[in-house]
Formats: sequence, structure tokens, C-alpha cells
Amino acid sequence: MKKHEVIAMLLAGGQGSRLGILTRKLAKPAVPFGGKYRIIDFPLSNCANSGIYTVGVLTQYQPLILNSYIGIGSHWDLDKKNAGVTVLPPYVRHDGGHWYLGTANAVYQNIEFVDQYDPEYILVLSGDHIYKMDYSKMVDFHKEKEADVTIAVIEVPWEETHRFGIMNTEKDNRIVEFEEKPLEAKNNLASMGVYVFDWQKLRNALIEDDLDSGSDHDFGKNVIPKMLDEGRKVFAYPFKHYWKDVGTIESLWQANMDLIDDSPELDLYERDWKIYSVNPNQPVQYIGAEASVKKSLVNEGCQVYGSVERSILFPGVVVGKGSIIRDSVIMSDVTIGENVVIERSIIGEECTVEDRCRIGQPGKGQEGITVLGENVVASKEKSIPAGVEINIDNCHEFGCCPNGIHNREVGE
Amino acid sequence: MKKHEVIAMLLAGGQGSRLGILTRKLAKPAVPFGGKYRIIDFPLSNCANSGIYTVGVLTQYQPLILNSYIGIGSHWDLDKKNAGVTVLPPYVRHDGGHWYLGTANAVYQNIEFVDQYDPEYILVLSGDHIYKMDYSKMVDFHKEKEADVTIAVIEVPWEETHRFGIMNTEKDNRIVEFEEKPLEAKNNLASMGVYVFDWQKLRNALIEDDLDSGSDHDFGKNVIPKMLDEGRKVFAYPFKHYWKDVGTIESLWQANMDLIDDSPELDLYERDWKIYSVNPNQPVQYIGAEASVKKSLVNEGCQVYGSVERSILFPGVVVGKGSIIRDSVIMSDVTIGENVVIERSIIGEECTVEDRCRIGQPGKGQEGITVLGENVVASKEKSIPAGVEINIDNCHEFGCCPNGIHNREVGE
Amino acid sequence: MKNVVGIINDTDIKQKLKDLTRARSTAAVPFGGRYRIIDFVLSNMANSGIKNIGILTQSNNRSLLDHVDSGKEWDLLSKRDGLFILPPIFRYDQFTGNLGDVDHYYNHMDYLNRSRQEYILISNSNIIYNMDYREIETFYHKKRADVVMVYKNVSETYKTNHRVLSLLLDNNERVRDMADARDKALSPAAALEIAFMKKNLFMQLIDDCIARGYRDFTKDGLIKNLDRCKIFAYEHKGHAAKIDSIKTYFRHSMDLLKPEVWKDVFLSHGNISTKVKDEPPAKYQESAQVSNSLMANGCHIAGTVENSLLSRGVVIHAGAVVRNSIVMQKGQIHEGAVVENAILDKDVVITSGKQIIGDAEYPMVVEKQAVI
Amino acid sequence: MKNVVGIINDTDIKQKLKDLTRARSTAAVPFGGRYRIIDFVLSNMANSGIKNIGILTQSNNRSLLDHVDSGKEWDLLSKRDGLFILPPIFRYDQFTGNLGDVDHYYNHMDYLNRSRQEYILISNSNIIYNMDYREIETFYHKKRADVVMVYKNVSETYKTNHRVLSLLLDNNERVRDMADARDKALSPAAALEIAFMKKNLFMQLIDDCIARGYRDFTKDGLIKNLDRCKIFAYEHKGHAAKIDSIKTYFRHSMDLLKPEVWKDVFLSHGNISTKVKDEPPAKYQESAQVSNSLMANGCHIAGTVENSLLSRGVVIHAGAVVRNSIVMQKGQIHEGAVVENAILDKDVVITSGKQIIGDAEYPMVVEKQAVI
Repeated sequence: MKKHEVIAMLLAGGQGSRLGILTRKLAKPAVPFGGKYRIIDFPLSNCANSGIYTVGVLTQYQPLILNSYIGIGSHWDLDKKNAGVTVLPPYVRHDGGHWYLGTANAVYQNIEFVDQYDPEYILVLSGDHIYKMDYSKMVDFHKEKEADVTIAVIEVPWEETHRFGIMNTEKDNRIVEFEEKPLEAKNNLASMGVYVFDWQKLRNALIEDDLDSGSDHDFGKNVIPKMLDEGRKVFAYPFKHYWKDVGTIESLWQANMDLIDDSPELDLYERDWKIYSVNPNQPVQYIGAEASVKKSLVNEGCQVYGSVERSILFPGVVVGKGSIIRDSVIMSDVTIGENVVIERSIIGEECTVEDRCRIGQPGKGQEGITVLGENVVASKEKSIPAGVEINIDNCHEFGCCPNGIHNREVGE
Repeated sequence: MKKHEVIAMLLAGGQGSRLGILTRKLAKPAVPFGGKYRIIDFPLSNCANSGIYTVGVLTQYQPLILNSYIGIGSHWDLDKKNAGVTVLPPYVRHDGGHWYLGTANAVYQNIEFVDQYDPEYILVLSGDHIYKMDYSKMVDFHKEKEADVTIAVIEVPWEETHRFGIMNTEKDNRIVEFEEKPLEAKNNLASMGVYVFDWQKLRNALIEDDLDSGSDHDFGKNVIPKMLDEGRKVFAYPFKHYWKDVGTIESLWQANMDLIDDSPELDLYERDWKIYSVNPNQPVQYIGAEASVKKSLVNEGCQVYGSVERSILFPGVVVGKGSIIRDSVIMSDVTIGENVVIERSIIGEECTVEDRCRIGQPGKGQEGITVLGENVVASKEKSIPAGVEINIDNCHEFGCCPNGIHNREVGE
Repeated sequence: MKNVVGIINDTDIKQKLKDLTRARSTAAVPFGGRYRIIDFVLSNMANSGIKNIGILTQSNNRSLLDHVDSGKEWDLLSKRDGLFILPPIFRYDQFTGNLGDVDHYYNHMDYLNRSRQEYILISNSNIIYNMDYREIETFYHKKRADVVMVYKNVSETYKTNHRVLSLLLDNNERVRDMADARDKALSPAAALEIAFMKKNLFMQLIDDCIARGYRDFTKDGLIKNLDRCKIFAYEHKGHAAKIDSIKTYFRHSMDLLKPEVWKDVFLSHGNISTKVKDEPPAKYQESAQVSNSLMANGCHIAGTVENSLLSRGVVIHAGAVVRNSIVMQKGQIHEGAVVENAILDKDVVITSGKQIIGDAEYPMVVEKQAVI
Repeated sequence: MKNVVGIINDTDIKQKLKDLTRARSTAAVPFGGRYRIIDFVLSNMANSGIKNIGILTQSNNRSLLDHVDSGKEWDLLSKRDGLFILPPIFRYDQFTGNLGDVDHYYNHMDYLNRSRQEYILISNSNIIYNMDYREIETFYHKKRADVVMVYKNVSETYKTNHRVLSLLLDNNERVRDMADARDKALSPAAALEIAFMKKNLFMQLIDDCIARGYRDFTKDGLIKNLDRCKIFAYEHKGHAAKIDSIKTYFRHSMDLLKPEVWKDVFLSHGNISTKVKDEPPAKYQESAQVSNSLMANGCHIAGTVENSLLSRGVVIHAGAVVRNSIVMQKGQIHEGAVVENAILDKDVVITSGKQIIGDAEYPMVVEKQAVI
């Protein structure tokens, strides 16, 4: 097998439980985003665009959609001979099987996979961030600094430092201390969850970590602090562009809304750094004679007869006459009837919203984003208050069951 | 998603521990066979040739090679839109993760996958048999009999009935009793591990089986006997052609030898029922001026300067001058020096056998097939007695270590 | 329809498509925002279950080759069947003038011979419609026909002054006469230039033509055999549009703006597939004013767009106006520019303040890569 | 060599390959048991890291299209670059006689313009060798050359009576003279018909030729510019064989039977890739007698084979004898038949007891699908 200088390991096993019903049957990296993409499209496209063609994707939670979505990576131009994308679920070996216990353990269990390629460096990525980044420049930085570990960091507002892993650095970007979610931060450089390691050094650290029964086997909590303690050369690679952790409903919604600016920080239209995705074959969208579409992204297969403002429409969405969609994300194949009003909501795939419904009803003191899980049917004239999450488990409470009838037993 | 009448679930999770060192780092369905194939090529090719394009492959044990071998199924012509091969490892869901506990449990855990396609029938296959079979005819038989379950059966010699699951049938092929490895068999029709079920009926049976804490969750042991007890219509579909369970070293070797007959029962050269495989790109084989090749299969990339009799050479094998290979299976990229004698052996991938070695030394009272695991080096003039299995764990005992030096710690 | 081989004939160069076919064959002309004309018949075949499709091309077939590639988008990757490009077979030194379609078919007889299918469906490349060809097969067997053609009743729509192959049918839907003429239609039944028959019959008809020096499959192979062969015609009730001139190209493009046509063409039987490009969704800015228009992905709209079709990656700057027009891939319309009743080929740039205004019956065509 | 676009010129029809090129282009002629001639230069390019390759083809390119397909086998599937087929661009009605290679290049200038690469490597399609082209790039920079050509020293091997492009080099390996002649070689340095240069220089040379009505890139583009351009030549030390006649085809095929040639051609720098077929391993029966031969997969041998090359799926029945011959795909040699000094094209059947015996210097060629 050809020698590969850098290979990437993409952590895609997380449940993303703070995304609630959106990740009930879906791993977080598979959550739809931006009218066309899934979150994992961003790190995968970054790899292809950075010239890193060997990517192991570590999966564990509800991987079916993710596995069939990734396939052999051809959609991201990653289907190369002697390279490409490999999905790596936990497995049983000669001495039994173990689930992935933490991020570091997941890589540990796949040491043989990495060894096949005999890489100099390994790039560890997480599958739940939205950003465009040239990893090859980070690897160059890592080489130039002769680092053992390089961690990509981004400046966050001081008031949010308690939500991140914060790096305390010296002048030359060398990291002297790593504080996980500090109450009183000394710095505002947060880890982006993008690491470059010397493979041989990481390999040893992972083997040691595996033997440490007190460890949670996590990169941020265990492996990197230990390497710092041992005096390894750990550097911070400052990143100045758009980066967003979409771990909550609110941040997922916000990241979508960030795209509708006239000149958004994250430019999806850049020809030299395309974000690849699996493309559905749908006809061009139709904007009706009485329709109005402003400050929005609309995908193929949509038919818009109503008004769409500051919203994102995935493929195959129908918006009926007189309906108003505002500040919302509407996922694939949602059918919206006439004279509906939807505000500050995320509507899941294949939902039906019948005539004269009000979703995310404003002005009633409720706040937050309203979420409809997939396949929910809001029948005529239903009102859904702001901030609720409706799926197949609780839809009967709101009278939003498929076909108008709900059999509680169907739930599980 | 389009409706599919039949989908196949291929059980490929087994370790195949009786294949010893050949399945140390490899699931049994991935074991090389016939100079070119892996065992799983047979059921996968049968599916494609039978027009069954949706196949779920249930993996659990050492799946890395199997997963990357299968890819998206393009080598078997199975990469279709709305169909194709999906690898299904165990995974973590909302309520936690479970390893596959038995063959039936593996299918049970993937009920959602099957439901996506809403099939009438489900074909359950195992990944460790060598045979060519038109499953569509078996499905036709199933429909004609209006059966709930149809089990493919083959006549075995009466003296071997104790090794198989034996079906006791009435005149019209209806099965009245199923005996697992009976000491005194009433019949000699053995189950081939190929089942057709009505999906809805199997679905219910699997849910019931899951609740039965006494069950091993196995098709042959639990699910089918229970369906028989309940008076379901279970039919035997008689199969008259070549079929071989290659569960042991001896039977694997024998199945390879079966191919070298002038008119073997299993014809790999049939144009209308090709066995597909992943094709390495190697040049045509060269047979030297002083070479002799008889009653053998030789693949691309081989260079034969010696004598090959009743043997099977995988791609890239070099046989030096004066060497004699007899009754043996030589896997990919093995280099054999000059004046070597190899008899009744299976030599694993990338082994090196240096000049004047004797492998499977005959006439010393030992019996059985000699096996060299992958990457073993037999240095000059070594003698390996018949019937031993050598791999990286015990090679130092035989002086067959890579580079002549063996570091015991390298083993694990 | 596994037992049918599909043949798409793209050897006829539609001169009336003018600049649109200067650097590409008819099949490869962009249509409907993200498609090429061939996508319709190719998708119909694939959606109907035809697994073996040959495309008879012209020599100048680069755009077409790029577009169909290995046939993957139509799910035609296959070890035994699949998509085959059948280029013209002749040597420069043996070349003697124009070839008729019969010669092209004859030159690829070995392909037909080798294919395992028993039936053949041949079609021209230039009809826009969505049809399940299995209906033709059923009709063929019901009528015990030798040949089935497909027609569209054109009485209710406009007349064209192009040549039309009209069919005279008896009460049993058998074709009694057929004529390829301008203004002198035998009936409102206009053939869609599809024929379904046994492969052997087709090969025999071609052989007969070759033996007699005949060149035209329709006139020589079918019309001259109206008595010997039982030719029936099946009515296609959905939308169908033949593209053979700038005028029909423009008119049929505009027809897609009617939601009932859009739905019929794109959603009625199966998806129309095409080569996939990685374009983000269309983006509308605050100042965008769009009505009654079709927009492809990758468009960026800040200006006004009415009754128009925009292909992938078109940019309409704030203050620009596009009306009743077709803007192909990556067109850019700058501030203050006005485009009306026009067809802009790929990569056209209209700079600030410029006006391109054609007539609804005679749209202006701007050639590829022009900067105005 | 990501910064290099590769162009393979397959527009020259080698008439001396006779029946072998009757139904296919030179590039598509089968060679070496499982390859086609183009596989060598195409694999060399792909193995050297060239990601964007255009093949200039003849009109009659069906075998070639089938063979290279989407370029997957050469790992050339790519969203931005990849493999492109560049068919001749001319219309039937504008066609006026033979085109020179310059015209073909000129017609595809837009492809070169659009490609992002800075350098170009152009090569003919008919040389059998295994070379890492990165050596050329290194040599180019070391010599600060404008153009690098590649040559093979032919003094030590046989002479051919075909035309050879010979190079006269100075001590610094700069080309001082160049002549395309029969019997009158300037030196033993025979050019392998590859040139490496900046893409812009190539486009300028082509433009200059077109402006003056010149037709031949080597004679008009290079030889006429020997003073203006610094043309250097790099020696390829490995095996190289030019296929331009039945005689050279036969001789160079037989050369593969020398293990040192076989290893040099197939294993020295990278794998030679080809279209994959699903054939089982070659099978030898008890009565098989095979020596000094190359055998492809899918062969079934019960008879005697000496000093021969057998392609995929050939069947040699017991009692048949094949000597010093090439048997292409699916040939069948029946009991008692003798084949000596012959080239059997695809699907040839030699029935029981028949003899086909040519001369070692003038092998007999049996055309495709013949039954004797």
C-alpha cells in the first residue's frame, strides 16, 4: 500500500442529544443543513479540497443513514484507488468486541486501520462543525513548528469561554495550559476540535491511555492534557474564519440563518472550495407569479406560491398560496398548504402543514425555536406555540399525528 | 423508496474459528478461495445473477477487509440507485447498543433497514458457502407452495448427517421436523442455510424471539423450530448442484481442489452465471520455458519457472526454477524460491518460501493440511512437517519469522 | 422492459437551432435550467426499465460524452448492459457525403446483434416529455402489432410551419398513411418519432433499405412497408414538445412556466435525471423580485426576474431586469441591464446598463461566452 | 504531476496494422494478452500523477470509448479533472479531406484553455513502455528547456524499415537536428513521440502553425523552431517499442516473452491498468503442455502452447498445437489444429485438423470472427 503522509480520522459517532428529536434516528453528523447539505459534508469536503484523500469515519450511533450517505465517498471526490473513505464501526475481534468508549478510544480501536497507510501525521476531525478550512496549511504549520500536536483554535467572545475548551498560549502559539470549560478563563482561544498529531506519538499516547483505567478515553479531557503534562510540544493554530459548533437546536438554527446574509462569512458559492454533497435529481425550482422570495436559500424541486423571507428551503418543498414562511428552516419534501404562517421554526423532512396552520405562533410569551420532527402532520388550522418540539412520541398532544389518527403503540 | 419484492440479508459476522489462523484477522466470508475469489463473492454474485439487487450484509467480526472489499457493491454489479449493498454493523441507538447475539438477532436489529424497502419476501443467506444458485427460482417455488418459510436443502451422505441440520419432509416437500445434528437421522436432506421468509411473518417471529430470554436467537436452533411448532408452512427446496460448507481447513482445501477437475461440478467458466470479484490489475501470467503446469488454476501476475500440479495459484505468485508445487493452494503475492517442494498446503498471502524448503513434508506419519499464515518467511532449507499451522504467534518455533528475527512482543 | 434495447438517434443536425448547435449536437443543447435535451428520452428509457441503451451520435460529440459519461446518473452502470456511445463509423478516406439514418443504424448492426434483448425502441433525441414506455409495450401486445409508433394530438395546440410527420389512423388505431410534410398534415396525429418493434424486424427493415440504396428509415423503412407491416400508433396524452428550431426551443422552454406543464414533464412518471453539478441552493437577496420563473441551483438573485428560466450559477445583480428570457449557465446580468425576449447561451455577460431586447416571436440569441 | 495536462494523440491511422485497425483505432488494438495499446501511455500518465488527460480520437472510436469508459480503472474519476475524449470536430458539410494533427489540436484549444494546468505532455498512443514521466519534468527544469522530447537509443536493437524520427543531440543533450525519414537516421536516438513543455508554448506553436497553414506539429511546430526553442531530449533507458505495422506488432508482442522485458514493461514503475473483465483464473488440464508463454485469465488449456501469447478466454483443446503465435480474446483452437507464426484476432475459431502456418518474419493475420 502506498505511503500516505496525512490521513484523517473523522469522529462521527456522537448522538448529539442536545439536538433533541432531530437526532432521534440519525447521528448528528447526518443532520441536514443549509438547504442541501448534511453537517458531515463540511469536514469531508474540506478533506477533499485539502488534498487529504484517506479518511476513516468513526461511527457508532444510528449509522445507517450516515453509512449509505457516505458510500465510498464518490460524492466528495474521495473514491480513489489506494485511498478513499472507510466507515469504521466498532467490531468484534479475536478477543471480543468493545464499543467506542470515547473519542480517543475510537481511534485506539482502529490503530490497525491507520497503520495500513503508515502516515507521518494524523488529522483528527469532528463531524459536527460548520466551517471551511484548508487542513494542508495546518499540517504545514505543524511541520514548521516541529510540533507533536497542533490544535486549531478560534477566538470566542469572552462571555462564552465557559462553554469551550480554552487554550492558554505563549507568544509563539505554544500551548501551556488547556482548560476544559473554565469558569474564569485566562484566554479566549477555544479548541475547534481539529487536531494534527504525529502518528507515532499519538499511537503511543493512545496505547497508554487505554491502559489507564481512570481515563474517559477522550482527546480533550485526557489525551491532550496528559501530553501537555509530559511537556510535549503542543501548538495552537489560529483560525480566523467562520466556524460554528451546531450542537443545539438554537445554534443549528442560527448557523442556517447565518447563510442568508448578502455576504455571509461562510460563502457556499466559492468556486475553488466547493462543499460537496449528495445531489438529489430534482427539477429546477418554480417561483410562482404571486410569490415573493427574499433573503432566502431555495433548493431544487421547490414550488413557491407564497412568501418566503429569511428562510431556507431544502429540495421538494411546496409553499402554498398566501402562506408566509419567516426565519425558518424547512427540510426536504415538506408540503405547506395555503395561508399558513410559519415563524422561527425547523420543520423536519416530509412533514405536512395543512391550510391555515400557525407554527411557532408569535407573541404569546413563548420563546425558542419550534421544531417538527420528520413525518409530522399538522392538520388544518392547527396552532403550534413557539418553542415546542413535536415528534411521533408527543404529536397526539398537539393533534399533529400522521393521517390525523395516532396509535400510541406505533411510537416504538 | 421503491418497493422491492425480495431483499437479501447476508450473514457475514461469523468468526469461522475452525479455519484457525486463516480467520485470525479476517471474517470467514473474506477468506480467499479459488485463485481469485473470496467466499462472499459466491452469495453476492448469486444475488446479482438472480436479479436481487438489494442486499444487507450483517458484519460483526473483523469487518475491515470485508467492508472495504464490498464497498458499494460495484464489483458485483450491485451499485444501483434505490438498491445496492449496505454493510450493517451493530450500532448504538437511542436506548443503547447491542452486539448481534445470534443470526436471528442480527436481522432483528436491522428490522428498520428491511422495512425501508417494504419487501414481500426476505432471503436469508450465509456468507460461508461455495455454490451457484438462482435464488429467483427458489422464491418462485416459495410462492407456488404458498409457504411461510422455504429452506434450501441438499442431499448429504447418510454417514455425514450428524454434521448438519436435517429436514424430515412429507411427499410434497413440506417439512414436518427439523433435527439439528441428529445422531440417528431419519433423512439425509441437510439445510444449506438459505431461507426464504414472508417478511411480515418473519418480522413477527423475530420480535417474539427477541422477547424470549431462553433463546439463542439463531435461525436454525430457535426461530425455524418454533415456526414449525406453530404449524407454519415450512417447505424444503431441493438443490441438486454443487454446494460446500467451507468451515474447516480440510473442507476449504478440498473445495479448492474440487475446482481442478477437467469438468468440475462447480463451473467458474459459465458465461451466464459469472462469479464476480474484485479484480487486481496484474499482467498476464508468464509460464517459463522449463515450466510445467498441469491440472491447475493460475491467476494473473504469476511467474512460473517450476512445476505446478493439482494446485491453485492466486495473483502475483512466483514459483522458482526446479520447485514443485503439488496439491496446494498458494495465496496472493507469495514468493517461492528455487528447488522448493510444497505439498498439501495452504500458503497465506505474502509469504516467502526460500530456496530448497520442504513444506508439508510427506511420508513422516503426519497427516493433514499444512497452513502458513500471512507474511510468514520460511528461510532457506527449512522443513515444515505436514499438518502444522504457522503464524506470527508460533513461527519462532519453526524458525519461520519475518526477516529471520522474531520479536515475541510484535505478536499482539 | 429488460427485454428491450433502446436506441437514441442523435445524428440529425437541427440547423434551425442556429448558434445553439454550433458547438454541440441537438441532444446536448441545454434545456429547462439544468437539463440537456437528451435527458428526457434517456430518463424515460431508464425509468421504464430499459437497461441497454445505445446513442447514435455525430462525430462532434464531446459535450454529449461529457454529459452522459458512463450513464451512472441514469442508473445505467452495468457489467452486461449499460449505456453505449455509437459514433459514426467511416474513415476519412472513404467518406462520400451525407449519411442517412439508415447507414448509421446499419453500421452498428453488430451492437444490435450482440445485445441480448428481443425488442427495440428507437427514438429521436429531441422530444421533451415524460412517458412510461411500458404503455407502448402493453399496447403492442394488445394490438398484436408489428410496429408501434407514438403520436400526440396537436389539434388543440398551435401549428408550426416546420415539417411534421403526421399519421392517418383507422378506427383500430392502425396507421393507414403517413406523411412528412409542411402545412399538409394528414391528421392532427403528429408522430413523436419513436418506434417499437422486434429487434429482428428492425434489422430486416434496415437490411432491406441498404440492399436497395434507401437512406431514410421513416420514409423508406416504414412508409414503404405500411401494407406489409402492421403499424399501430399509441397516443401520448401528456405534454410533448419537439425541439427543432430556435422558435420551438423558446416556446417550449416558456411552456415550462405553466405549473401543469412543469409537473407533467418533471414529476408525472419518473424523475428526469441529468448530470449532477455541485451547486449550492439558489440565493435570493433582500432586493430580489422574482415571479413566474424557474431557477436552477447556484443562482444569485438581487435584481428582477419575470417569466424567465435561469440555469445553474446565473448572477442577476441588483437593478438588473430579466423578462421572458432564458439565461444559460453562469450568465451574468449587471446593474441596470435589461434582457427581454432573449436566449443567452452559456457564460454570457451583459454589462451595466446594456439592453438586449428581442421579440416574443423572434427571440434574440446571444452566443456562448459573448460579453455585451 | 498535478500541474500537467496529458494529451494522447490517437488520430493517426496506422494503415500498416492492416486488419487489426479495420474496425478500431490504433489505441484500441489489443496487445499483451489483456491490454489495448493505449493502456501503456495512459497508465504511465496516471501513475506519474497526471490527473487531467485528453485523448484525441478518430471518429470511429467505439472500441476506445468502451475500453476507457469513465477512466475509473486509471483512477481518473474526478470532479474537476479526469479523462476527456476529444473527438474530431468538423461537420459533414464542412469536411474537406485529411486533417493534420495540428488541426485536431487547434480544434480542442478550448479544452486546453479551460484546464488549470500549466504544463502539457503530449504523446502518441502507440508506444509500449513503462516510464515515470516525473523524470522528464525534473530534466526539463534542470536543463531550463523550452521543450523536452524523449528518445530511445536504438543502435543496440534491430533496424526497422519504417520511418523513424531521429534526433541529433549535442553534448548537452540539446536537439540540434531532427528528421523523420526511412533508412536515413541522423543518429541512433529515435524519438518516442512525446513532448513536454509549457501549455502556453504549445498553444502558441499550434497557433503559429494554423496562421501559416501548417499541418504537422513535429515537422512544422518543432523542426522549424529548432533555433527559437531550446529543445532537449531525455533518454528512456527501459524497454520501448513502437507499434506501427503488423511486423512490429508481432515482434514486440513476442518480446514480452523475455522475462526481463515482461518485468520492465509491467512491473518497473507502476502497474499498467486496463479495463477489468470478470474472468476466472487460467485453467490447465492434465494434458496441457505450456512453455515460454503468456496466458491471460479465462483461458482453458488442454493442448500444447509454445512461445505464444493467449488473451482472455482462449480455449486450446487437447491435441491442438499453438506455436509462436498470438491468439486474441475467445479464440478457439480445436483438436489436431496447428497454429504457427500467426496472429488470430478476436473470436477466431480454428476447427479440427486445420493448419494456419505463417512465417516468423511475415506472420499470418486472421481477421476477427473468422472460422477456419
